[in-house]
Amino acid sequence: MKKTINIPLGSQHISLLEPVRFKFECENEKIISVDSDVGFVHRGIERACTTKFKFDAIGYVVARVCGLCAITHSLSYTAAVEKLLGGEITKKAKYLRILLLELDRIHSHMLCLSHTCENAGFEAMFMRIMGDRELVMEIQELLTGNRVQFDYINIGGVNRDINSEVAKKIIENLYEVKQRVLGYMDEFTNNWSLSLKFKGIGALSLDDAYSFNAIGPLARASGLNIDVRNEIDYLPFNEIGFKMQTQFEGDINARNIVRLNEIFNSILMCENIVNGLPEGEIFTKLKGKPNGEAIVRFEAPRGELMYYVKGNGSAMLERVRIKTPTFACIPAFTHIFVGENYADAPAILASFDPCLSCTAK
Amino acid sequence: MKKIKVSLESVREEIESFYDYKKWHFLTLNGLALADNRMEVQWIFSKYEALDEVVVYYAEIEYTDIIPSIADMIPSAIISQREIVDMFGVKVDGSEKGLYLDEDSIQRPLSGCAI
Amino acid sequence: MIEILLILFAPIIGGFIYGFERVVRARMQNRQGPPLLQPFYDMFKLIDKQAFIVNPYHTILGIMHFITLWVVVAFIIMGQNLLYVIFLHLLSSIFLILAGFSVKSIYSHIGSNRELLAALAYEPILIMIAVGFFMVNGSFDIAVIREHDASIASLFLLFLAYLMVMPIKLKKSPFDATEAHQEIVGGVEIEFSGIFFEFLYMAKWLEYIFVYLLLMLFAGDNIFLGIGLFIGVFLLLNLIDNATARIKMKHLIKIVLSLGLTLGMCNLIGLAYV
Amino acid sequence: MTTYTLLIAAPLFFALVVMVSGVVIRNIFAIAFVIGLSFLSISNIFVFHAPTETILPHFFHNLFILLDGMVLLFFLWQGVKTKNSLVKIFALFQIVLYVVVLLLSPTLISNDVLIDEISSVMYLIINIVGGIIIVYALKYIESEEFSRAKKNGFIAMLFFFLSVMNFIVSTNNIEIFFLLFELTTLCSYILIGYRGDEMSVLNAQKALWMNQIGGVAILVALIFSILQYKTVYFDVLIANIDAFYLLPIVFLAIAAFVKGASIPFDKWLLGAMIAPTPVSAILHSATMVKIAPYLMLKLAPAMSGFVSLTITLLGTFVFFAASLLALGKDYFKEILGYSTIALLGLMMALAAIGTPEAIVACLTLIVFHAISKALLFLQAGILEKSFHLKYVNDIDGLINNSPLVVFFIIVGFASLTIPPFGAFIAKFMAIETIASEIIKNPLYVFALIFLALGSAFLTLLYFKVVTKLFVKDVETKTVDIKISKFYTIPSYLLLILLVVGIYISFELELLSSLEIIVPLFLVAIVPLLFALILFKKADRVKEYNCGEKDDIQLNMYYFHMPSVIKKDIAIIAVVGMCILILGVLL
Amino acid sequence: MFDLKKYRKKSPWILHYNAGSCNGCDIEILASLAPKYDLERFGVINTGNPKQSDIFLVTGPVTYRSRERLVELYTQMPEPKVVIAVGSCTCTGGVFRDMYNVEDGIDRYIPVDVYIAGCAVSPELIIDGVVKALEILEKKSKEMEKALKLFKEATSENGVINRRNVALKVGEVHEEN
Amino acid sequence: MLTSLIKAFTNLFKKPQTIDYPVTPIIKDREYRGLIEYGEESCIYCLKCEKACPPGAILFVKTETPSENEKNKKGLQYHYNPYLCIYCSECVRACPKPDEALWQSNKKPLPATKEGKVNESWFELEKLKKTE
Ligand code: NFV
Ligand code: SF4
Ligand code: SF4
Ligand code: SF4
Repeated sequence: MKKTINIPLGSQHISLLEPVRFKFECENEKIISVDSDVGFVHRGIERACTTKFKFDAIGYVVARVCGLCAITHSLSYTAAVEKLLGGEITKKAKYLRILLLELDRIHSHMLCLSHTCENAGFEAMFMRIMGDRELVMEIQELLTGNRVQFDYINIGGVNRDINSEVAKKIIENLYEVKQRVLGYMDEFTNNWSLSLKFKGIGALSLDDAYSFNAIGPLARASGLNIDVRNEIDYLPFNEIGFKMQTQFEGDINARNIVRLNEIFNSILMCENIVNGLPEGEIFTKLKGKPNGEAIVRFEAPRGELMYYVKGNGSAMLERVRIKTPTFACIPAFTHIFVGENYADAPAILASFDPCLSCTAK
Repeated sequence: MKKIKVSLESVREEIESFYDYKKWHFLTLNGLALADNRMEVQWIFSKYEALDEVVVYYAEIEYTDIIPSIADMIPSAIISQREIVDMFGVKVDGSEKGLYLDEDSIQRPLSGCAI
Repeated sequence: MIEILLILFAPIIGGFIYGFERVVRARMQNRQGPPLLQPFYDMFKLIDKQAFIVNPYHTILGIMHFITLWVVVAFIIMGQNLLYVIFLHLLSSIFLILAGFSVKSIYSHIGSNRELLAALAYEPILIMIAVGFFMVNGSFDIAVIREHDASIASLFLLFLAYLMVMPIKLKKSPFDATEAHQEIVGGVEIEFSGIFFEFLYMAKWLEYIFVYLLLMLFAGDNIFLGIGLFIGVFLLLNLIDNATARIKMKHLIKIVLSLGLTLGMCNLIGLAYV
Repeated sequence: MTTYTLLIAAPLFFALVVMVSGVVIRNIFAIAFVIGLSFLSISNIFVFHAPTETILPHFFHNLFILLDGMVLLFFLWQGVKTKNSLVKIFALFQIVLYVVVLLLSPTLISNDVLIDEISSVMYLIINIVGGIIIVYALKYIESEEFSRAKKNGFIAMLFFFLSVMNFIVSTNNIEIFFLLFELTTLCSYILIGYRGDEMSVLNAQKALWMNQIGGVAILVALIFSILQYKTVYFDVLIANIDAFYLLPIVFLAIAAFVKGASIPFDKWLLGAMIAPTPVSAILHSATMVKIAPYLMLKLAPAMSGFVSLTITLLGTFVFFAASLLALGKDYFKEILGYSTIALLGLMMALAAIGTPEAIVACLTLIVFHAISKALLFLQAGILEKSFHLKYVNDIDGLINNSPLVVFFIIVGFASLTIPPFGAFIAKFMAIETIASEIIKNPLYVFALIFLALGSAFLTLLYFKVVTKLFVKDVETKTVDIKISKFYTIPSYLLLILLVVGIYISFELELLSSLEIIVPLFLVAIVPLLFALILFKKADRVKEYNCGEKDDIQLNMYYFHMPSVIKKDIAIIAVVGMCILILGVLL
Repeated sequence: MFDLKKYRKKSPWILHYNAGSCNGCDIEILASLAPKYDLERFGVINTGNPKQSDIFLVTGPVTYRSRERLVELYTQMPEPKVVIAVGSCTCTGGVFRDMYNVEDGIDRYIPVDVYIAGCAVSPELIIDGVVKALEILEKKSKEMEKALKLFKEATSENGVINRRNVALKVGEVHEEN
Repeated sequence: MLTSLIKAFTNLFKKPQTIDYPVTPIIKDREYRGLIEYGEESCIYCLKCEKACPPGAILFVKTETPSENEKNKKGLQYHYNPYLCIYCSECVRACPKPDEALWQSNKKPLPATKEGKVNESWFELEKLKKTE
């Protein structure tokens, strides 16, 4: 006698931003097994990078892998090509790149937090965070001319300079954001209904985090010290006050706290950058065609992003391999779902902050 | 980036002896189309909390070869394996097709001989 | 005469309350919000739309839910037996639940299941409230209750229990797991469309009337207290709606049933001794 | 000859007739007999003016003692034969007690037969509903694989059962009552074990020993009664009752609890499911378990204060607990069984309260419960025979195959839950009585809570079944499956009874007319609309499934009842009964 | 006369489907529901349920996996309805034009009423588009929308509209042309 | 929870954050990356922009009536599809005469309707281009 229900979540579902398909097999509402399908957004960018676009345009194409971490994608690609071309970019360009990277992280984390809240049925919090997120969007728009797809990074540097007016605005807005985020911190730790929804739900133990190779906030919430910003040296993260944020419970709440702490850290970094921005050019022309292979990793908002680029000295590349954080975490996701309640599934899913367009490329 | 060449038969043993799940983490499985119907498979690892220590195990294979699965050692490899099956049309132990591609889309797009 | 008018216009008044609530909710979320008449715009639009049906039973049961709810409201306005009204209201929920079960749609099914469990949580409390009124006023008749003094003081614990029932009925957080848009896309109402959804939409307005009319009973013959209660509770509900997340069915039942029954029991025992 | 003698004697004769004839003739006879019995019981109502009282001749008493001895010895023999020690022990125990009773000769003599309003109502249920079930059984038993004689014996047994039941509700003598009580036990033992396979025999034995506890309780009550009040008659006992010596009443009440299969004695009624469905139907609706509330009603005037309260609490607790336990079940008949237990608990609680309103509520519940349960069990039988379904999880989309059965099932469940049907009226009145009782004694609050929770659980329970019936896809075609007339006509008859019941409750003004008409209209309009509006023209689309198109698997939530809960409930019930006895003793 | 049509404009409920976009436009749709732009003041509710929506917001060039879902959702929407293609890649394919797993824009599959350009579109553009769509919605009839060139004829058996499996495969398209 | 309650309550009496778009249109920031604009007179028809554009939103197609620019030897006509453009401004960076021949304005692209034939007309152009 079958007693299980199959509950689909996706591909179109109001709690999802992107098409992904989970099929939960549930006893009552308890999930006993999960079936996932993540390939809805596959567009074939990896191949297009080697057949359709020249290497200098790819920076803009890979940005369209994902709108949320567009900057990380173009940055990783650019860094890989710069590695192949040799040559050094100016310090100011590096700082500006970090600035945008961290701004992107702030807005992406805020989106994730608000979305988690909405999926937990807390509409007011969603509206609140989304409203405050506009502050970040505003400075991003000032800085790059667009709210989402920045197209800011170019091989050899960045596209736009920052002027003192914008710098002032950034400092102001970030201060404001910081105050608001302090408020969220209070809400996430003290709200009774949120703790029913978040505490102890969707937990990943440290050992599982190791064996599933979890990365990003997912891993850091379980106490696994992995943050690529700590492991690379092409950008001077350590100079400007980067600190790893970890929690130990591994549940939704821990992930949220990690994200909130990272927002604080990112705000600090941004302020440091704007205050101590070195003088200099923002763009250095790099000559030549990429030749050889390079692996570049960056910390995207969701974790480690890896680019493998192989060129053969012509304008067309031989291979661009994008390994995105969500992609690597999918096995961990399905593992976490088992044993949870279906009523929690949307919130758990949102707390992973999955990005399927990154996953499927 | 350190590249270590392995053969398909020995790759499981090499990885087993090298991989400590608390020290290393598996980045991804990468494929690369080479000339004359061959491809290169790379298993990429990186070390936790070390400055850019990336180790790449690679093997050159034919498209008809069967790549051994490492999903029992590294559960997260399963998804990369499915991807490489989809993208290159090679066979990986225990990984079926259909992560991204439908029946009627172009098959094995990244291999030299997409259809 | 005025009763008949009230009965006829009950859904419209409910619509106003609903529309007002949407504005208030938007304002609480720092937004401008829709116009006050938005529910009626929605209504006219829904009437105009093409209506899909899944199967006839589903549709008919949905309509019956609306009609029964209207009858319930009419019974309250006419001052019938309170206990009876509560059971009749259960009948209206039953129609809705059956409608949800009658389609082969998973979300509708889950919604119905949850609706059923929620009914399990609030029915006993409503019955206890009715008994409380009986003990204070000596009658189950709403007309009699309306003529007596405000009983909110002697039924204060039951009033608190009723405050927990209200969000369930009005689908407000933290007790809105039956609708749960983010999980089950509205639950029972998911397969309704066009004019048939309209009935469900209006049933929601009637639910507002039902809930607030019951609330007003606590004020007895004191109209000003009644209006004060209405405004106060309306604000309170919306504030809480904006300060809590949706909790799970499991917790809902546990909290509402245990807390509500204890409160009700204390109150009734207290009444018996006084 | 008075009607009651006919009512008692005629079925005995029918049983003999039915025994010997072939199928067609048997059926014709049986139907004729059933019609006759029904008319008799109805005419009894109209003839009835004042309570009939009769003192039976001495010869009958001796006959009864002889019969009693035989029955008890039969039980003992069965116990020895099947090596069931419990059966043996209780049989022996009863024999000893019975001898004691016979030795103590009572002094106060009264009528052996006393027929009052309650009996007349019981006649109606027993004969009409029971008769309808017999008609149904005629066809049902044909589809089983037994010898001709055994099949006829089955029908005969049912008639015999009716006779015993008719007698039991007419008697006033507790000794005779004991005999008849044992006879019903015997009947149920035979009927439950009818199939003769291992499970049936086991369950029959279970029924046997559990029901014998009731016998023991009656005998104990008899002894106390004779010792204190020097009588074996209900009316004398009740008239002379001393508020400080209620032991006989309490033990009789316990006997009622046993017959009513209240927790912790619920096992036997559930075990009875193994028997052919008409047996379950007749046990649950018209006969056997109805002895329990009947007995309570008889005792009601004698109860007061503590006893009344405890029994009310126990009854409502059983109502609550049984409906809770039922949630964990999947087997259709088992669900019905638990709901019977629950409602019996409620009936007994109502009887124990004993106010006129409560008694009316109790009677209404008895009547309507009989009709609804019979209706539902008949459907269960149809499901088993025509669709080969037993579990509620499997009756997916039955409406596509047989709208009629679905209609009956829904009416059956609806008549147990929603206004304006009798079960609802009873529940409604129960709450009202308990509410007015709380003012006197706040402990009744618990009864109220049990009642409120229990009725919510019951609603939930009924949905467990109803849910699955409706499911209809956009694409599924309806395929009508033919059902035999023998199955549908009894159901129709029961449906008519329901309507009559509503009419009567309307006449009696149990609820105001508005309160009956409006919901009746609302409920009745639905099937009408089903029939009339088919929305032929409306556009149809697939159900929303997140844009996907694979198959959906639906199920009602199920409730896993850990065995701890079962144990706890049983313990609470036992403790309650102990408190009852101890409290009276002190 | 009391014209119901004019109320369509006042209560547009939206359904959002991501047919393979990069997320950029999706988060902007979310942002336009958030306080600063607050689409709800036009009466917009994000229902997430095709059966109750009037406006279909689609983002992304249609990937192969999304095609059938797109069509399915589209057919489940009651008339009158409008479809808005949000973002450059939805209108024409954008950067993804000619990639192997996408079709260039959703108007290969469903009739699009409003195209909003931008990569990513900003919330103001979305509001512009929705306002435009409302004008179109008001004029629409309740006729079932005509099949596109990439549709096979929708089959309809006894009242059940069945447009499943009606999107042609890519190869078939070329054969037809 | 208390902070949320208070926040909600104070918000009730505050002016909402919502901007009144589109009733009072907001003027986009000067730096907004909007539509690409083309100055025909200054163009030297080097076609660098066409090559640089990732999605191919700029096309120079031969026409019968070319403009009177002596640099335009092949008789080309500039076409730009805002519905294909991803506003990356790569074309402007590639153009030898930025700000004169090609520049990025801060104008918002307008929503098009079915009548606009966004795709069909562009397909024609692409076909023309291919057949050249
Ligand atoms: N997964 C992912 Fe991304 C991030 N962060 C990645 O590179 O979002 Ni769309
Ligand atoms: S238009 Fe641009 S930003 Fe929007 S979804 Fe498409 S690629 Fe992403
Ligand atoms: S902005 Fe980018 S996409 Fe648009 S025309 Fe220029 S290069 Fe092409
Ligand atoms: S790159 Fe500039 S000058 Fe050259 S064709 Fe384009 S617009 Fe003209």
